[in-house]
Amino acid sequence: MRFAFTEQQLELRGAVRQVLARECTVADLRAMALGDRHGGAGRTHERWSVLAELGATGLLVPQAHGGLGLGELELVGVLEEAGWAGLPEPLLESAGLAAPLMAAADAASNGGAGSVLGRFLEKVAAGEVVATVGGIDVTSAGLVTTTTPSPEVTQGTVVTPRVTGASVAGVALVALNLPGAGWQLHLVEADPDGVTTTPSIDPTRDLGTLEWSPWPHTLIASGERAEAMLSDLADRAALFSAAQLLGLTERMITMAADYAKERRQFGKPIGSFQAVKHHLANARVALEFARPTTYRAADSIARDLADRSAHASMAKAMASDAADLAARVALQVHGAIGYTWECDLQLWMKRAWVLSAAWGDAPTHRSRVLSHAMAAAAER
Amino acid sequence: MRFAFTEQQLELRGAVRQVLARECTVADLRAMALGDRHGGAGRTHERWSVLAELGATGLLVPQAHGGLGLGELELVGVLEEAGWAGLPEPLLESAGLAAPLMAAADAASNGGAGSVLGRFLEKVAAGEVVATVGGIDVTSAGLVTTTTPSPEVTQGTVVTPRVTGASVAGVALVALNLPGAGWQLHLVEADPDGVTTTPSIDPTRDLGTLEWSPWPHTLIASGERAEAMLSDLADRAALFSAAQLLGLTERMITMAADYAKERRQFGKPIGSFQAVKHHLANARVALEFARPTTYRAADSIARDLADRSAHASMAKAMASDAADLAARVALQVHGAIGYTWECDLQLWMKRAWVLSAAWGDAPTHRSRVLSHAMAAAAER
Amino acid sequence: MDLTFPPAQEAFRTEARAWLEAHVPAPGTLASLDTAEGFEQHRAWERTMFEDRWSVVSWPAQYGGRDVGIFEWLIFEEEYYRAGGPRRVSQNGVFLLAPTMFEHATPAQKARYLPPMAAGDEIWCQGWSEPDAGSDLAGIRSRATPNASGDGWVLDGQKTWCSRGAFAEWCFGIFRTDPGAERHRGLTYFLVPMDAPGVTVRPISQLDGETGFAEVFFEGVEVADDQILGSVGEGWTVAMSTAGSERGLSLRSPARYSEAAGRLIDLYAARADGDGPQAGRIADDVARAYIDAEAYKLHTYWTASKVADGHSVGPEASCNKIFWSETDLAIHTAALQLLGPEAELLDPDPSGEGQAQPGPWLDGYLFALAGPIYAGTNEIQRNVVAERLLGLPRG
Amino acid sequence: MDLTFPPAQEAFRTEARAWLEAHVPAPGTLASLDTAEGFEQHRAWERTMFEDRWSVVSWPAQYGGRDVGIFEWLIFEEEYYRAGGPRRVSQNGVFLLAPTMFEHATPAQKARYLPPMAAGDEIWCQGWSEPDAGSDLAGIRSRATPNASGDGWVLDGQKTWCSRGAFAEWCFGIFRTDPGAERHRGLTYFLVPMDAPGVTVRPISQLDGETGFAEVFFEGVEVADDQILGSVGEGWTVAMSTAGSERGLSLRSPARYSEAAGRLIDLYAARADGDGPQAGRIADDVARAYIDAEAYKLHTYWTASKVADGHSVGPEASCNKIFWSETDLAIHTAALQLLGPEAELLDPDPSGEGQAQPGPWLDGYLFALAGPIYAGTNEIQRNVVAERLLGLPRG
Repeated sequence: MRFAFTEQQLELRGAVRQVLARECTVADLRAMALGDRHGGAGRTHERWSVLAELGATGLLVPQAHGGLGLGELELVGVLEEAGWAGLPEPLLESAGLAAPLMAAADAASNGGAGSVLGRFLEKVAAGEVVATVGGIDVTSAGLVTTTTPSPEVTQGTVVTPRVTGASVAGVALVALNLPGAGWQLHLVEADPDGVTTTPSIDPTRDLGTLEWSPWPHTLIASGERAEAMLSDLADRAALFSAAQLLGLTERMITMAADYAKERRQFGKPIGSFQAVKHHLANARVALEFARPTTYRAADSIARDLADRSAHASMAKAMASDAADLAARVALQVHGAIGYTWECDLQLWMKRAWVLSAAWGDAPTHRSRVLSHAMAAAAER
Repeated sequence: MRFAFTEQQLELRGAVRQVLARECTVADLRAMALGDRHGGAGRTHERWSVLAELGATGLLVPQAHGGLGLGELELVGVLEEAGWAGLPEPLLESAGLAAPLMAAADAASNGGAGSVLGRFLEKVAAGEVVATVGGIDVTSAGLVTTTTPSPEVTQGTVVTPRVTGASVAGVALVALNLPGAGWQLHLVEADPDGVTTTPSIDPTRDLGTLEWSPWPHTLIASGERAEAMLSDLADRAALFSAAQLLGLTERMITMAADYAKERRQFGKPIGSFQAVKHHLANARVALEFARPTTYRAADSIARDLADRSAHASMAKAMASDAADLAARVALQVHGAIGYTWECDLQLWMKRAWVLSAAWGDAPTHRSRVLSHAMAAAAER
Repeated sequence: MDLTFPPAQEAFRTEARAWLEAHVPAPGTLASLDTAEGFEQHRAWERTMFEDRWSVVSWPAQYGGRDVGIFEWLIFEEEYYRAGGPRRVSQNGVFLLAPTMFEHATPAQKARYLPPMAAGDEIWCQGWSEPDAGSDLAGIRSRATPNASGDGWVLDGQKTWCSRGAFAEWCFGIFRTDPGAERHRGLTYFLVPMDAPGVTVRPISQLDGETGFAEVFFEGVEVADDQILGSVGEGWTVAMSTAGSERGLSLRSPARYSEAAGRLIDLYAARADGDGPQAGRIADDVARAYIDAEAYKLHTYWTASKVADGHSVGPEASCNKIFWSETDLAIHTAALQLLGPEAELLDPDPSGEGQAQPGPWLDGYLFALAGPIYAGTNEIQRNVVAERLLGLPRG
Repeated sequence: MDLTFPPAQEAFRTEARAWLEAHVPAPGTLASLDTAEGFEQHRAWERTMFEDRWSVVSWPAQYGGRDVGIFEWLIFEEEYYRAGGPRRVSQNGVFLLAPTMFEHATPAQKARYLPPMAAGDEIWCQGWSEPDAGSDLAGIRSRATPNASGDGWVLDGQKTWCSRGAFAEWCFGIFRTDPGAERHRGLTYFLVPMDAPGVTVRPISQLDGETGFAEVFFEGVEVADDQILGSVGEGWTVAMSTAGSERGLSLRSPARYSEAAGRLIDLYAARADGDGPQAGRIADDVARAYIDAEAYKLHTYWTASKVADGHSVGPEASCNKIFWSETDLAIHTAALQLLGPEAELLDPDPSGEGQAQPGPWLDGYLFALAGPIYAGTNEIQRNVVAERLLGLPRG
């Protein structure tokens, strides 16, 4: 029993923090938010390269495919830093979701470096190709696909909305659930013509709709095997978005606390008023307890424990709530300033709103936890 | 359009307030709470008599039966005062629920002063007999009976738990829902041997289990007619418990505010700390908006409007929430003192807990409101 | 107690509804009023209303109103939201400045300022807050000094968070006329044309990137004595009567919340998956928001009846701001929860055919987020409730 | 990171579980520990535990413990709650005073006080608060003056909210030894026998009518120098190390919340009507309470690992009190909501055969209600979090 990170884990995280402090500045985020997609994309490329140098892009990729072959605990620390820095690139989707699923599919197909999957995996690990996922969403009733097949689909065009990182991704793992035929998971190569950008409230979010065609050679899993992989993906999505939310939450609390020390009203810093203190303390407490819940979920997924889904859901529920509370509190503490485009808070706040709702919001995950707890109780 | 009480309504309420300030003192309540049921009952009798003199016991009873023949708006004011004073007697049940149902049953049976119902009604109005109701509870799915028939029941013994005022009531209207036979409403005369006292967390609450036998002559309504009467009863129960909760809430807030002005910590009254102010302000705001919601419900029931049930549910939901919040806040403001038997707060707080949960708690009533709103929206 | 409207008021409602149905621009017709184009479109709409005497129904007829009572005003507001009427670009003037003018302005000032305000010819912005005087308005530093000839004043300083400030013609605000006086004393209420020499406007972009408000800089701005509202040194008292209307009854008609709550029910019906604990969780939030909107309406009717009976609004009004701002946020938060991962989309989801769309809810949410902040943060409001209604000592 | 227990700890768990299953009194066997009869019954239970060295597992063997580490202590607590062990009448001594003694007491004091504390022969109550020093402990007025012969002290004053005070043998508390010193200074930590001449106890009845705490009056109570813990004038520092353990890790093992959360799930399964929005609403509250209990457990393990690694607990511990007290309240509030109108019943409902019963939940609720109040109100705790963790300025 030792519930703590290793020195190596903390060092990796520290390295990511250092790099992002340099490569992911508020000015970079502002340039991106102002629609300077070109400049933004330029920085995107640089940022992605330095993250790849650190091994972050291939953190979960087996060493045989050029990755670090590390585990979920390491990535959780990295993604907390991504949240803190407001990293706009789809590291969560590429390194946290697509890469391990591709590796699993590759292993299942007895692939190896020579296979299509294996080749992509190497590029993803090396940071040459960004990967993403799409077509899947989490509800309290279970997983649903967001991919809409056209009525006559077998080889026709299908539409997958709200894919994160769509404009930079070179490859996407996309789920669909065909009436009658069940779940399928496809590996879709990038086609810039097939992407329509979808404006999000978060101006640094790269969201798009994919139009693509399922072919036999794009299919990497179907039926129960696809379902099991998607269930794994949902657990990881809950865990890793929880991790990123922790970083966002800490940053918002820090911003608000800094502002509260500086801003004076009624002759003293507003941070000396109890109302401000208690707002911020509540957010800080929520963060404090969301953290170990998230770390435990990382361990459970890393060890593939039977309770891993419930543990991931607890993490997402707590981290989403903490982030929502921190966003609301930070805005209230900033007052009118926080309501402006010029205030940096907005960049983190909007990101928090979006990520809190993504991959199942807090009530969704709580209902998953409750179902799990009731089933466990029934077995006792 | 005039959403305000009349002078007469305010005068009646004022008179009740004056009388209760004299007849329902904290010392009286304490004596009762300490188990001085005998002394308590003595005061109960006096209190009931003065309430009867004011007409409160027969407020909704037609003048032909010796009542005031007034409406729900008047009784709401009276019950707010009952809440403020912490009145332990079942005025809500007797004057607010049993009496109007008896009057309705009497009218439906073309009774008159000579009938059994009519004779009881006169005694209830005059304060000679206390009436109560039992066997019915409100859930989000609808009304359920709490009366448990023994398996072979047709003329056997039935058990009705948790009847308020059981030890002082001379007559009770009791619902049961027989498998196959549907709803029935019975008028049961008091039988002291048939009552078992049930200790409640609220030490001034007179709760008991009735054992009684349904006979053809006790049956006053069955089937759809009984169901309609019970639905009416549920609306009234929601409304009148909301009214009493308003009074309890105001009293708890007042107690806590008074204490916060007096009690000093860190060199000043605790009421000057923002945390205390904001706790109490939140409770005060909740009370402020629960009030007109309750008054509107009274008007809707008085006019028998189509939306009366939804309006009553809104009132109960808001008043229950306001009371729960006020109880929690008042306790927190009082600190350890509030946790003692010696602090008067406990008498109102326990009453608030109980009444907030009775006749459908806030979520129950909110779900009723939502069903109503959805049905109305579907009709648009 | 009578919660029905008499025939005359019902007739007023019918007339308003018919006019609005015939005239309200179709949804999406007008650009945002926080853009130059949208500002002028909204001004045109104010003129259209004014021409048929619907822009300021509660004002005396001589200034363009219909001289109707408080219930008619509430009815008009209900119908306005029901019809989906555009946001009122003249709101600061009509709802904040005008009530103050009716109380404090000279006849000449009323004649000068009210008709063009009602017609939308002169749009007003508010010069209230300063960078160091937000919730603490008494900390105002912008100053007015007598001019050399002694027949007017010179304004210097900076105001901020001036809603509509980017495009408005006029500004009202308070300036310090007695630099020796402390906090609430020595302030004076001025009316300033935005095109006066020395006035500089710097628009501020909001969360959504639009310029809903502005900073306004005053450098040696000359104003005449008749641009003072009330007396010199009485600015705080005059201003508080405006702040009172901002926080109290007149600004915040319940119609916005009732209308949004109705749409929330529709959204719930369209979007809730109906079974499972998650739907239940959202159901409770939806029901609570709906009930709160109803309670706010009832409370407003309650207060309006007091006013109609000749009583004053009373200190209970200090509860209003907290309640409507939280209700607004609760309605929109519940809606976004129902929209789930689609809530973030700025444009309608092409796949969401016929269903309630996220766009307007997101706009409404951003708008609602400001509620607990402006017009005195809710923290300040809670202090006020605790001190005025419960008699707790000042901190 | 390794969240599994090694074989030695699992063996410890197995041993504890077996012993507890064999020895824990059946539910309802012991009267409430806030009655004279129940107090002695609970004392006897402490003795039973002590005899087999289960009363103070984390203490050194010489004082009756097993000298086990922090994880074994957490394991024992989990097993204790799992087995439905009685409330610990010796809690104030074992969990509050003992950690302070291990840090500040002389060897002679440890030898004198710890063994009878572990055996339940001497039960301690806490003399912390005073009528005018509740959350503001620095406002202590009870004083200790040197006695005439200069070889001891005389205590005068009043303490209140002394848990177990009605029946305890000993009291620990702080008294002002330097009347000229302000607030935190000049306080000294004393150990006082409750049967000393001049000590008067007035029991205080709680919400449930039982005498969970007492006022204790000191009039010319003579104590010797060796009844001082730490040095004269250092009482605040010594006391804060106890307050720290009250608020931090050692008192509040997660086992109570985990156990109650498990029962809450059972109650939900037995009582929720399963469909409809109401069940959903309660479901979300139940799930939230359950998750919070789990989070508190994980956080405790996290902190315990820091301690086991030789680090200090850190200022993050100031979050603990707020979280466990609100979690406890959330668990019990959800349970009462599930019980609905039956929640008020003090005795089991005769009709509720085989179903989870309200009685224990109501007791637990009353107990939980005190959580946000004692050991420093949660308002004070929030100040501490804001000041220590976020660096906000003192008010």
